[in-house]
Formats: sequence, C-alpha cells, structure tokens
Amino acid sequence: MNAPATPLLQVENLKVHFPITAGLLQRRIGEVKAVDDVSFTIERGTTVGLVGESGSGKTTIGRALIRLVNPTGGTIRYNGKDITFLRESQFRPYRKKIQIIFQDPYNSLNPRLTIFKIISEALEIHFPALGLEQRRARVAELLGKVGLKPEHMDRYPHEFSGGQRQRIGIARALAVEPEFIVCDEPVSALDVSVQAQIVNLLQDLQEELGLTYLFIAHDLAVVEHISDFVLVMNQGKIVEAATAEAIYQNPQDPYTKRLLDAVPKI
Amino acid sequence: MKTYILRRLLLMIPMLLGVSLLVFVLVYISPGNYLDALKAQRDIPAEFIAKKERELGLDRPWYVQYVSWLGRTVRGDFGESWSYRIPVAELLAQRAPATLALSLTSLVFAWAIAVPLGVFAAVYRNSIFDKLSALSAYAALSIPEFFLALLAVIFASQWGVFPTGGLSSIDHDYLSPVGQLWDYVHHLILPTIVLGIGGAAGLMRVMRTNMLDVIQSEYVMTARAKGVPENVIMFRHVLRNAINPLVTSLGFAFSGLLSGAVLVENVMNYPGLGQLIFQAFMRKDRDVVMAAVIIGSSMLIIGNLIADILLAWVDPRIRYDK
Amino acid sequence: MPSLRLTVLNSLFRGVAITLAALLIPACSPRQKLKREFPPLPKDVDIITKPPGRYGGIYINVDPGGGPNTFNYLVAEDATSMGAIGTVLEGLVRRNSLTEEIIPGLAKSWEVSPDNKTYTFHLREGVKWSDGAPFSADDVVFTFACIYDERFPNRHASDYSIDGKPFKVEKMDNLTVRFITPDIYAPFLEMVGGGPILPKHALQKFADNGTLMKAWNIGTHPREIVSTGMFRIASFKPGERLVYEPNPHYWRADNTGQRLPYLDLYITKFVRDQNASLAAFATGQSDSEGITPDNVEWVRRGEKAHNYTVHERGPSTVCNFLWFNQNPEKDKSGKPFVEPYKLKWFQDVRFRQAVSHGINREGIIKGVLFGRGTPLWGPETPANTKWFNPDLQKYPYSPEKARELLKLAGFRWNEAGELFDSAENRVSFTLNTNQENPIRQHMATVFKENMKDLGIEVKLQLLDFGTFVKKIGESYDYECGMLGLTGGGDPVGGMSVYLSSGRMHEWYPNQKKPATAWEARIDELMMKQLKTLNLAERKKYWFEVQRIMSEQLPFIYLITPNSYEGVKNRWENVEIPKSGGITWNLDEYYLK
Amino acid sequence: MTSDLLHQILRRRAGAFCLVVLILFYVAAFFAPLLAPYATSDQDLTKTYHPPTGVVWQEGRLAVRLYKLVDPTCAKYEAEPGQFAPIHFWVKAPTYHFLGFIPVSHRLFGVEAPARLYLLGSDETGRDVFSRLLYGSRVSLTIGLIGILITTVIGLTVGGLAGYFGGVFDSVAMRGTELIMAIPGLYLIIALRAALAKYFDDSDQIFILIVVILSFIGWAGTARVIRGLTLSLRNRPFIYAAEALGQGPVTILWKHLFPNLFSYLIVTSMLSIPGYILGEAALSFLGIGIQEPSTSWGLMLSQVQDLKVFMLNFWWLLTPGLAIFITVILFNVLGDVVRDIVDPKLKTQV
Amino acid sequence: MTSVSGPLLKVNNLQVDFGSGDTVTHAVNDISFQIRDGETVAIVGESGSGKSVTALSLTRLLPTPPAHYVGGEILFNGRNTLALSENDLRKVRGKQIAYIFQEPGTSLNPVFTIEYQIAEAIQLHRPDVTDVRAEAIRALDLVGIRNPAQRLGDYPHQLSGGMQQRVMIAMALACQPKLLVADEPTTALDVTIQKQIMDLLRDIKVKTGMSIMLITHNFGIIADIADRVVVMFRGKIVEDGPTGEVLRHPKHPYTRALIDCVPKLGAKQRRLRAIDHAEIEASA
Repeated sequence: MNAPATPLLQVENLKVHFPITAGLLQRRIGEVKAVDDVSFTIERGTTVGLVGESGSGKTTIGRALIRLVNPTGGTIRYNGKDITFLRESQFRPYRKKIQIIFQDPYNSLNPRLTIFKIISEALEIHFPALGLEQRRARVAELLGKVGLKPEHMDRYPHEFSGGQRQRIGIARALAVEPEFIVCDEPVSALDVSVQAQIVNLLQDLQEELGLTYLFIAHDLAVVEHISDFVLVMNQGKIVEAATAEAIYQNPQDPYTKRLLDAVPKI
Repeated sequence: MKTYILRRLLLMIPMLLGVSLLVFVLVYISPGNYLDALKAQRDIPAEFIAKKERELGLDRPWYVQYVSWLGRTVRGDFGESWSYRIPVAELLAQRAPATLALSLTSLVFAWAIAVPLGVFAAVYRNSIFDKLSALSAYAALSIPEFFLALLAVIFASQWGVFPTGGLSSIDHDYLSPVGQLWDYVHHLILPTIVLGIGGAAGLMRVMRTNMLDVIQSEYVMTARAKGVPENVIMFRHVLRNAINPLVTSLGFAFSGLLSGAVLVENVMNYPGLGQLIFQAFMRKDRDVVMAAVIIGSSMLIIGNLIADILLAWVDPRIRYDK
Repeated sequence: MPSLRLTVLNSLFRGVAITLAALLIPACSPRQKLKREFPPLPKDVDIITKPPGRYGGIYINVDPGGGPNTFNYLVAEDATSMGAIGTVLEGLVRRNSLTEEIIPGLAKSWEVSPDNKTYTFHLREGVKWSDGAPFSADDVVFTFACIYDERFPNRHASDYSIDGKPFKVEKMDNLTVRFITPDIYAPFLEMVGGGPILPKHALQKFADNGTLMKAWNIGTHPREIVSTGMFRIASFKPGERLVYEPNPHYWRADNTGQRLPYLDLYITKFVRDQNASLAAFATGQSDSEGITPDNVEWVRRGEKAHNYTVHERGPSTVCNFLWFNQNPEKDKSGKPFVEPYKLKWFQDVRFRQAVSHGINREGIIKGVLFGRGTPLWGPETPANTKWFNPDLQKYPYSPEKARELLKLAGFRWNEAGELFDSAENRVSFTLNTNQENPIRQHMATVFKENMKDLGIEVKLQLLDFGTFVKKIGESYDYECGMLGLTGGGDPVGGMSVYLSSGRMHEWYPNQKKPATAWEARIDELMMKQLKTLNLAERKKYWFEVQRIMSEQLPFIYLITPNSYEGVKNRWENVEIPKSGGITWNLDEYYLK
Repeated sequence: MTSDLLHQILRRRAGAFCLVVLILFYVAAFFAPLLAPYATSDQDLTKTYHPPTGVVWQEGRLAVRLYKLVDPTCAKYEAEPGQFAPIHFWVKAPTYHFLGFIPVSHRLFGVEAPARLYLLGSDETGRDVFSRLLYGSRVSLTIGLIGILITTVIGLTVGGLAGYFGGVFDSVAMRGTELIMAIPGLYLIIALRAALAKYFDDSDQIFILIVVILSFIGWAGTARVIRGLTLSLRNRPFIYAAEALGQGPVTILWKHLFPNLFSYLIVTSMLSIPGYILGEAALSFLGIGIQEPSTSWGLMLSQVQDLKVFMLNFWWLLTPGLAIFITVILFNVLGDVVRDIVDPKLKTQV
Repeated sequence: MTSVSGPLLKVNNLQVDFGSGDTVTHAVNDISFQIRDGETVAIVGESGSGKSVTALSLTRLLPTPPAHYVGGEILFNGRNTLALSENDLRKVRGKQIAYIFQEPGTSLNPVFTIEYQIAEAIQLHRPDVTDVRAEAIRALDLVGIRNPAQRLGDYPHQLSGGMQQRVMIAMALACQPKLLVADEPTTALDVTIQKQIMDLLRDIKVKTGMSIMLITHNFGIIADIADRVVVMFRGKIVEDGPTGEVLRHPKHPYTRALIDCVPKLGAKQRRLRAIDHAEIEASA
C-alpha cells in the first residue's frame, strides 16, 4: 500500500542457536545462543553499523542474513517478503540482491582462480546470457569501479596487497548488482591508511549505486564514521540501537558506555 | 573423559561386526578351503574329505557358518584351529609373547634412535650430521622391509655371530636363567633392528620436522626473550612440544604390537603370531584367521583410542567431553 | 652451549658402545648332563646286529615344515606331524629303508593264513610304554577300535578297509593279535602293520568321553604323550623345536645289553622354509639336511669347515608331470569343460607324444638343476627301486620327431611357424599350475618356450593352490595342468590316480566306466595287484601299468630332481636309503 | 600452476636430479621392447645364471666377451680369451607390436645368436635380467601411478562429498573408511587377494588385481584426509563467497575446493607412490603378487630368497632390489622437495 | 651498573637486512633514537615499516639468517648489545629488557603451566629468590589477576586472551626489567580488554618506574600513554618527538597523513584522508 514505508530489511526475533552434544549417545544437552532474539530494520540506502566485541554474535547475524547459517527462529523480511526459511532454490533470486564482503582479504579469494574468474563466476550464475567478451568487459568495468586496472584481471590473488584484495572482494559483491551488502568487518585486518581507502570506497559506491549496508565492525570510530544507525551487540543480544550521533553522544546502555569509554582518544 | 572412552569402546561393537562379516565373506568366497591340502594328496579317499567337510561345517551356507561362528565368538570362544586341533585362544596365546617382545623391543629401538637423531638433526640443521642422517633416513625408508630382513638372514648365516632365526637356541632349556635371558635377547637383536629401522627413520624425520616447526613458534621467541639458555629451550620448551605428535603415535604402535611384524617374522623365521597367522591365512584355517582379524582390528581401534587419549594427556589444550 | 651438546652426544655414543659390547659377548653357561634311567630290558628285546656303540651326543635336525600340528595319530594330516608321531609310536612291524624289507617291530613275528586274509601277530614280551605301563594286545585292539570309530573321523579308516569293510581285529591273548581282512589286501603289512599303536591306558579316557580327537595336541604336556618308540618327547615349543629324549623302556639293545638309542637327545628345530634349514646345516648347526640339487655345490664347500659330507642319493621320489584335460563332460550350464576341438587334440595320443618329444628335459636338468636331475618317463621314479620299471617308452627331446608326429596327426604350420589343426584352429592352450613351487614354475616357463618352438602357443596361468585344486578336482574348467606328486612306496598309494573311477585320475576323474581300452586295462591291472600277496606278480602288473602310462601319456612325465643328504661325519651307523628319511635307524647312531 | 611447480622443482638440485632420473626410468620402461635385447620369456637353458657379459671395444666397435661354462654344477663361467661377439645396433628381431599396434621388427641393440648379450647376467632359465628388469619396471613404475590415480579419484569423491555435505552421507562414508582401516592392512590384502584372485586369473590381470587391492586399502586414508581438508576449507570465506553468489555445491566442490587440494594431493601422491611400489614388491616376494610369466621387480627379487644366489654369488640377481631401492628413494626425495615447495607445513607422515 | 648520565637505551645508526644477495631488503635502515629511564616511547608505523624488527633487534632476537645486523650499535646501559656474547646477552634478556608480544595465545608455551613459565624467568634471573612460587603469585597479583594462587596451575589455553596477556606481563615483570618492550600488546584484543591492559601498563610504569617501548599503530593508545613518539616509515625514522607535539603539530607529511586517516570518535568527517605513499616517498 505504502510502498516506500516498507524497510528493505526487517529482522524480528531472529535466533541462531548451535547445539552442544555430550555424553554416551551424544545427546543434545544445550545450545550456544549465538544470536538470541534480535530485531532490527534497515532502511533502503542507509548504512546500519553493528558493533560488538568478539563472540557477541555480530558475524552470525550477517551470515544468517545471506543464509550462510540457517536461522533457528524468528523472521527475516526482505522487501517485505519473508525469506527466513526459504529453500536454497527459492532463495537463489535473493542471492542476486544480497551480497557480502568478508573480513579476511587473504582467505576470501580462491587462490587458484584468476581475478577474472573470481568475479566472472557471479556473472555466470546470475547473468548467464553474457558472452565471454561481455563478461570481460563487465569485469574490467567493475575493477575500474573499485579502483583497480583492467589488466589486473588475469592475475592471481596472491599478487595483490591486502587492500587491493579487499577491493576485488567488493568488485565480486558488486558484480551481481546487489541492493544490499553485508560488510563483515571489511577493514579490520587492514592497516589504518588502507582502511581509510576502503571505507571511502564503500561510501562512494553507496552514493553512486544507492546501496544499503549492514556494516559489521568492532572499531567504534569506523562504525560511527560510516553509519547512519548503530546497533550495539553483546552476548547475542542487541543492547542498544540508535542513530550514530545519539549513541556516541548519549549512550544509554551501560555496555555501550563501557565500550565507548574503552576507546583511547587522540 | 570416562564417557568418551566408553562411547568409543561401544562404537567398536558395530565396527567389529562389520570387520568380521567382511573378512568372513572374503574367506568364504576365496576358492578352496582348509581341506585343499588333503584333496591334493593322492591317498585320501573322497568320503573322508566329505566327512571332514561336514565335521567342520564347511558344507553349510556361509551365513549359517557366520552366525554359528559369531554366536561362539560372542560367548568368548574363538573356536578351534583346524590344523592344530587346539582352541584358537590357546594357540594364539602360545605365540603372542614372542611377537609382543619383538614389537616392543623394536619400538624401543626405534624411539631410542629416532628421538636423539631427530633432535640433533634439527639443532644442527643443515650440518653434515643433518644431511647424513637425512640420507640414511631416506635409505632406511626406501629399502623394502622384507629385503632388509632377507639380507639380515644372509648376514647372520655368513657371519655367524647372530642366530639365523628362531626365538631361542637349541640348548635353551639347558642354560642358566641369565643364559636363557641372554639367549632370548641374542635372538631378538637382528629382527628388532630390521623391524625397527624403518620406524626409526620415519620417527626421526617427524621429530626433526616437529622440532623445526616448534623452533619457529612464538613461545620459543618468548622463552628466548626471557633469557632462557639455548639448550634449555631446545630440550625443554621445544622438545616437549615437538615430541607430542610422537607420543600419540605410541597409540598407533599399540595397534601393531601383534600384527605389525608379519613380514619380518616370516622372512626371518621368527616364530611369532605373524608367522602363525600368515600360515593360517594360507591354509584357510578359518577360526584362526577370524580370531587374528578380530584381535588385530580391536587393537587397531583401541590403539586409535589410546592415541587420542595420549594426545589429551600430553597436550593440555585437548580435552574430550570436558 | 656447544660443549653441552657435545657432552650429550658423547654420552649417547658411549651408551651405544656399551650396549653393543654387552650384546656381542656371548653368555656362557654350563650344560646340564643328561641322566639316564636303566630299567631292565624286556624279555623279547630286539638285539641289533651292529657292533655296540657308546652313549652320548645330541642329534640336531632342522625341519622346514614349520613343526607338527598335532601328536594325535588320528588327526595328523601332514608329514611333519606324522614324522613326530612315528618317532614316538612304533608299529607292529617296521621297514628296513635300506633293503625295503618288512622287519619285526612291536611284533616279533607274524603268520599269514593260506587264504592270505588272516594275519596273526606275536607281540614282544615285556615291552613297556615309556611311562612303565606294559604294552599288550589290548593296545592294538584299542588302536583299531579308535580308527574305525565313527565318532573319530580320520583318514586311516578307509586305508584300513576294503570296499568300505573294516578289518577284524581280535585279541587272542595278551601277546597275540589276529587281523582278518575281508579280501586279500596286498600292502597289509606295510600299511596296517606299520601303523603306530596307540596306548590304551593313556587314551582310553578320551575315547570314552568322545574327546579323543582333541587329545595329544600341541598343548599337551610332553609326559602325557607316552612312547613305544626310540624316543619320548622331552619338551615342545610350538614353532621352535621339539626335543626328544631316549625312551627308557625302548625294546632294542645292542649285544652288550646297552639299551638303544645311544643319543642323549634328539632335537628337531622348526623353521619356515628350506633356506633357513639349509643355512643352519651349512653353518654347522644341524646334523643332517636334505639338499636340493641347486644348492649342493655351495653346501659342499663347507664340508671341511663343518665336518660334514653331502651324499648323493640319486633321483628323488618327486614325480613332476603335466597332463591335458580329457574330460569330455559338460558343466551344469551345458558348456563343455574343454572346447571340443581342443579335446580332440588332447585325446589324440600322437599329440601328447609330440608334446612329450618337444620338452627339453635335459635342458631343464642342466640349466635349472645344475645337471642334478633325472628325466622321467613313467609314474615311478628310479628312487623307488622296488617298483620302478626302467623299460618304458621314452621321449627324448626331439622337435623333429614332435613335428613328424604332429604332421601325422593332421596338424600343419603357417608361414610364421604357427601350428594349426586340420580344422584351421590355432593350437593354443593354457597351462595351469600352482604358484608355490619355484622349480615347477621354471618347468612351466621352459615348457612354454619349448612349445613355442613347435608353433604351439602356451599361456601360463599360475594359480593359488586352492584355486588350482578346485579347477582340477571340482570344476574341471582348464586345459592343461602341471603337478608334482611325491610318489614312492607301494603302488596301492596310487589307486585313486590310476583307477578310472579315481578321484585323482586327473585327465578324466571319477569315470563311471573306463573311457578307453587302455584305461580299462589299467583298472584291471590295479585291482589285480591289490589282491595278491605275491610280490613278483604284483610287480608284473604294476610294471605293465607303468608301460601303458608311458605309451599313452595321459600324464606327460617331466623330470625328478636328484636328492642329496648332508650328514655330519661324526655319526656312526648312518645308512642312507634310496628314499625316505635318513633317520630311520637313528636309534643305532652314535658318536664316532 | 603445474608448470610453475615444475620450474620450482628444476630449480632445486635434488628435485631436478630425481625428476630427471625418474623420467629416464619411465622413458626406458615405455620403450622397453625397443631397448631390451630380448623378450622377457626368451630362455637359453645352456646359459643359466650367466654372469654379466663384459663389454669391450674391439676392432673399432663394441663387442661382448664370450664365456664358457666351466663348471655346470655351480654355473661357473669363464671368459674365453680373445673371443668376442660384436654388438650390432638396430638389429632384426621377431616382430612385435609396440603399444599393441605399431609393428616393429627391430631392437636397439643385440648380438648375433648363439652368443648372448647379458648386460646384467641371466637367471635360472637363462633369461636376460636386464631385459626383464626393463619390462618389470613397467609394472613397478606404473603400479604407483595407477594406484594413486584410483585412490585419489575415490578419495576425492567420497571425502569431498562427505566433508562438504556432512550428514548421513558423511556418517556412512566415514564408517566405511573406518571399517577398512580397522583391519590390519596385510591381513586385508591377503584376504582380498585370495577372494578376488579367481576373477583375475590371467597373469596380466594379476597386475590389475594388485592395483585394485592396494587401492582398496589406500582410498580410505585418502578419503578421510580429504574430508578433513574439505571441512576446514569449507569454512574459508571464499567458499562462503561462492555460496553467497548462489553457486551450486557441485561447482563449489569442483571449482573451489578440489583445486585447493591440489597441492596436498600432489605431495601425498608423490610420497605414497613408494608405498605401492614396496607393496607390490612385498606381495610378489611372498608369492601372492605378480606371477610368471609376467615380470616385476618384486617377482624378480623373490628369486633371491634362494640362498644359492648369495652363496654362489649371483649378485646380478639383486639388481631388482637395487632398482626398487633407487626408485623409492627418488620418489621420496622428490616428494619432499615438492612438499617443501607447495606446503612446507605439511607434516611428514609417521 | 646503571649509568646515571646517559639514556637507558641508545640506538645509533642501526641497520638490519633480511635475506642476502639479490633479494636483500633493508628492514631497518640507519635509525637512531633513545629511551630514557622511566620514559615511555611509542614506535608507530604501518605494517612493514620496521618497528617490530627494531624491537626484536634490541636483544638480537631475530633469527640469523635470514636477518643480518649490518651496522650501527644498540647501547643499553652503555653496553652495545649487538656486540655482546650469546651468554651475556642472555643476562640482558628478561632481566634487563623484557618483552610482551602481540598474540598472547601463541606466545605462551601451551604445554607448561603458568607457574612454570613465570618461575622459569625468576629462577633464571633472580637466583636469590627462595620462594619462587610466592614470587610468581606476587607477579600475578601485580597484573591484577584474581586468585593468583589458583591460576598458577592453569595452562595458557584455560585463560582468556586478556588474562593471557596479563600473564605475559607478569612474566615480563617478574624479573623487574629496566625496559619493557611491548610489541603491539593489544592489537589482538577487544577494546574493553585493550583498555584494561593499557591501564595496567600505565599503573605498572608508575609503580616500578621502568621504561616502556611500545610498538603500536593505534594513535589513541599513543596519546594515552606515550611520552614520546617515534614514527617509522619504510625502515626509517621520519619523526621523533614528544607525544603532544607530534600529535598536534606533525612535522612530517607521513605523520600527518597517518593521524588524519584514522576516523576519530565523536568527530564525524565527511571523508577519511587516505595516505598517498608515493607522494610521501617523493617528499621524503
């Protein structure tokens, strides 16, 4: 009815639990509540930051959104449609819309494939009509978009620096022309100077392509810098959710306060 | 830990059932049976062979034979050796000590050689000593065990210092207790070396690689930064970590205690289980074969378990079932 | 730091050196002296004719058989077990291996009734078992009762029967036993009289409770295995050795009244293979050893150093032969065992004779056996002096003769020299043999090459023993087989081979009635020789069988290796027979 | 990748040496019918246990000494002074079909009958050991390659699928591998050998049987390791990335997982080839391997079980043992070199 | 022993190369700096700038090969550690200069207990201590570990990352060194833990008066704790000065760029400044 009012992503009461088994018969004796009853929404064209310390469950949320882990309960609505428990074949169309960028630039690219093959794989799946030449042209274009040169396409990942690899990872995610990208700690492993380049690039791309980000990080300064809205996670739960300004200027939750307090300031 | 061990032991049951079924069927479908040797003798009447076949139950379908074998075995009765006409358990018990002794001495031999050599090779990395030991390790790993055994037999028969086989001398019964002990040792030396040398070479290489691995680890850097003397670093910090994987290999060594020396025993004429079992396989003395397989498999499974337990024991980071 | 490393290295080397030194210094220990008992000699003691010797000495024998599986006569199926049993248990009669005569054993004498069916044995008086229990007719009756007992299936029962009918064994008195055979049985004395007599007093209880087959196994305490032979068992270590000591109640003595045997100990050491026993002998560790032709030369080199002599015994009793499957029947699915066109060749005696002419037996002997072998032309080897017929048809190596015979039989060659039969079938067949015997393998490969020279293609297929036995004895799906049988002894041992109804009538076993006239003739001759006690007559029949075999060639005989025996020179009274074990008179051995 | 690896191997002295020698071995095996002066079955019963014939330069060409059997009872030969037979190159020989279809009627070198060229002496029936060694190398050198191929294919399929999909398939596959690994290897080999022999009764097929048996024993270990590697690779982000792109599981296995196992596979293959060579040798030595009239190094070596070989000094009959030894060392060293290149962290197996 | 006059540590024209022949790289290229008694000096730079190599060179902890100490001198208390014998050097390590590293998880030996690892350092350098166990407890107590006596029997893996780093510090402090070299001690830890560890270091410095050489890339931490900052770029020192001075008025363009590229909390910028390495190289 009121189309613009529908947020791009609505998450309600999302739970992701992993079983713990023990004993003679390996019976299930409990579960790790990695994500425990989490709700939030992401509006189109915005960046939502997700901060938390290691083990807080932030990465699991990111992976649940693109179905790298299966949710235990709750609902995930994308564009108003419930995609929580779709079968893989039904989920396939959403893979074109939702993409992910990983933290580790060394492990997120298949070392045995050329850059062209890595990026072209996405094209082959979602744009099967493209011929080889068209794909090469498209890959060149994508590389240009992330600040690399077309001639880089026939090299292997190990020939690139960490920042360059992260750019390639972004290009791969962009290849399917997604609407929504989960950025799973994309700058944590990078040197500060490179970190700045990647953050800038992500911001530029968002502007240019109208992307929506879920930006997962543990560095509060970076999250503040890039996000419109911030979620603070602790032990599987969201303890505070507010606009970036509100959180940093006027934190409500004691954990958030503690977190902010711990950041050394120049 | 206790439940973990119990669970692993319980898992043995279906495993052993599978193993026994597989081997039983293999033995069954292989042409001929225990009576082949009789059939090839010209003065054995056909009726007698038929009678024997009935007596041994070989005329029944394989599943009936299997079920009756299983029923007996489950009750702890390994059956009777057809060629020796005594209970299989008794037969194996007669031979087991010899094999056990050989396996243990060769294990000790391998460790006694491998650990120091491996350590020194790593400490004096790229030295002449390292290169020589690497070369001899290659040689030891590349010479077929049976061939080495054969050479040892030839050597023994040419040189005359070591016996050419057997477990004890002919006059063993008439020796003093010390003499008897020496006699056993004397007979063990060559088989021990032959059986142990391959293992020693393998262990040595592993030891060296582990040492080199550990030497590069950060906690060695920490120890150095603390001012710990180099030899203490090598023999305490590094060795203690590097030897862990070897300690767990003791579990696997356990698996082979009774079944690892078949080739050497056969070539070197050492009257242990391996020789007996090899002959049982050749003669198709079924119950002996089955018992050997069951025991061998049990020891393998238990050996793996021991390896896992040892791993938890030597490496405080590993715990099962907390 | 380097100094520490050096110290560690140093101590390590010192440790190794000390250990090595400790290992290489042989430990010395005094050998205990054997204590002999001297119970009185039995009344019917057997006094030997040889000059008296003196006590002492250990005779060591290394047996490549791997050791006995049992000491139970009813269970024993292999030669090693039978040998051990024969050492401790005596029969009613013995055989002089040298003269091949039957001589008194536990029975001092015997008579045969005029109808040749009743044998009366008179036992020696005063003979005792090694545990002191008296030996009597009851033991003999007990032995045969056990053999015939349905509860104890054993291979001897049928040997001791004629047409399934057992012999009647009666105790006349304590020292007299009578056997009645249902029909005339030619080899009675050798087969039945020579069979060991079991101790009733020791085994009765097992017979009663039905566990006789489990008695006297390799786990039994040596003292429980009582003896009437020259030795009793002192100790047995499975897989290692069997130690015999003199039987204090043995019934033979020399003319000074010294009870035999002279030896203090007789030890048989068991090894896995011929190599190990050979090595033991060649290094002076054993007293005698059978030597295969290929090893004679180097073993002889040690004669001086270890004070032994290698004696040539002439041809051995091993008879190697090959044959073609002439079984014309079909399997269950209706497929003939042998392709009909091939069967035609195999049934053609000219083909078989051609093949025989084509085999280079001399070449095998010269090349493989170092010239120490004898070509064979018939079922007996010359080792069996008593039964060997030297006058047989021979097939010396002659490819020309072979070609002539083949041409005669309608075969022809193409330009490439390949042989075809009259119906244009390439002459090609597969030779099967078992893989365990190296000399047989060589003969097979030589045969293959020899046949190639004739244009015949032979494919070689070495099989597991089990598979091979099944092929030739059950499924019959083969073309040509090669086998070696240890022959020797009485022709009665060959009944299953030569009778057309026999189980081991390999070329066409289990025939309902003889397929050919010559097979019928053999059947007739074999039955005739079985049913007469007249040696000359038996020889005549058996010689004719040999003659027919050599002419018809259902078996194509190959070669027999010569046999050699190495014996230490220190023994007196060593008498090496043409065939059989050399220790047959071990009780008479003494140190020079 | 492969050419890169090759380049790296050749840059190391040990690696280059081993690789070159092994390639020479394989080339010799491949061209055995051409290089061998005689067929494997060519006998000469008058020249059994002939010592290696001396090769000399005589009247401007290579020639072999002629020998006389001076003592047939111990196969003692003596060179006849001044008696030589010239070695001819590219000599006429009975026509054979190289690779089964190329008719060739020549051999590289030989001497005129009745003289014999025994570079490495002759055996019990006067067959040329050198020729048999060449032909035998075909068995010994290929058994490892084929065995590795089979175990790798099975191991990759089973281990890869089990590791990637987990669940019931994983359980069944792993129980299967445990079953095979729970039987002492030699027992299983003997039992399999006895049970399967009847299906492979031709002497050429025995080779296949041995390969099948050794592979049957070997695949379980490979499958388990590959499963473990797959499990750990499966958690690498690039696999997630492929999944996130909607890539199908089979493609992920084929395109992303298996290529990353390549380095592991090449190292373990190199290091396990010796196992096959030694396995064949051990089986043949025990008499349950390759059968006459085929030939293999193991089978040839089984002759030396005979004491006379040592006592009468027929040392040339030991050459198959040397051949096995050298080949295995070459593979071991090369394997280590390759491991150092592709993955120095890969542990040497105990 | 302690020279009152000169600085505790004086590095003069140090040069460390890696590799040899064609592939040689100058990891540390002709650097000079000093650390005074009780001073905390931060060495900052991107990865590969040579800061860790500098730290490890102080007591020659880099394995040679591949490292080579090509030139210069490192004067600690007036003695050149580059020229010390291996034996004398060992008396400096741990006793005079102690280290803590980035990954506490892998820097502790997994097979020994906490007690053993601390006690080893004490026994090595303080032979006069009779009750080693008590001393170890004291060290743990000093770094704020609760129930130190019970923790002694633990193995490293039984502790959290923060606790492991505390143990490392306790071990370093156990011998009362003059200089603590902390090589990115908090990089692997969460921010809250990082704060605890930095607070702890500051406390200890106050309590013991030792000098600290802190290797980091985090300007927040530098501002928090360091007295002086040494900025390294590609193996060279480009700036060296008091912390406040450097942070507020960076002289070298690289320092400026390095400070500018870090997003600052509560001061949202439109864009982050990235570093153009080529430009800096050209200007340097």
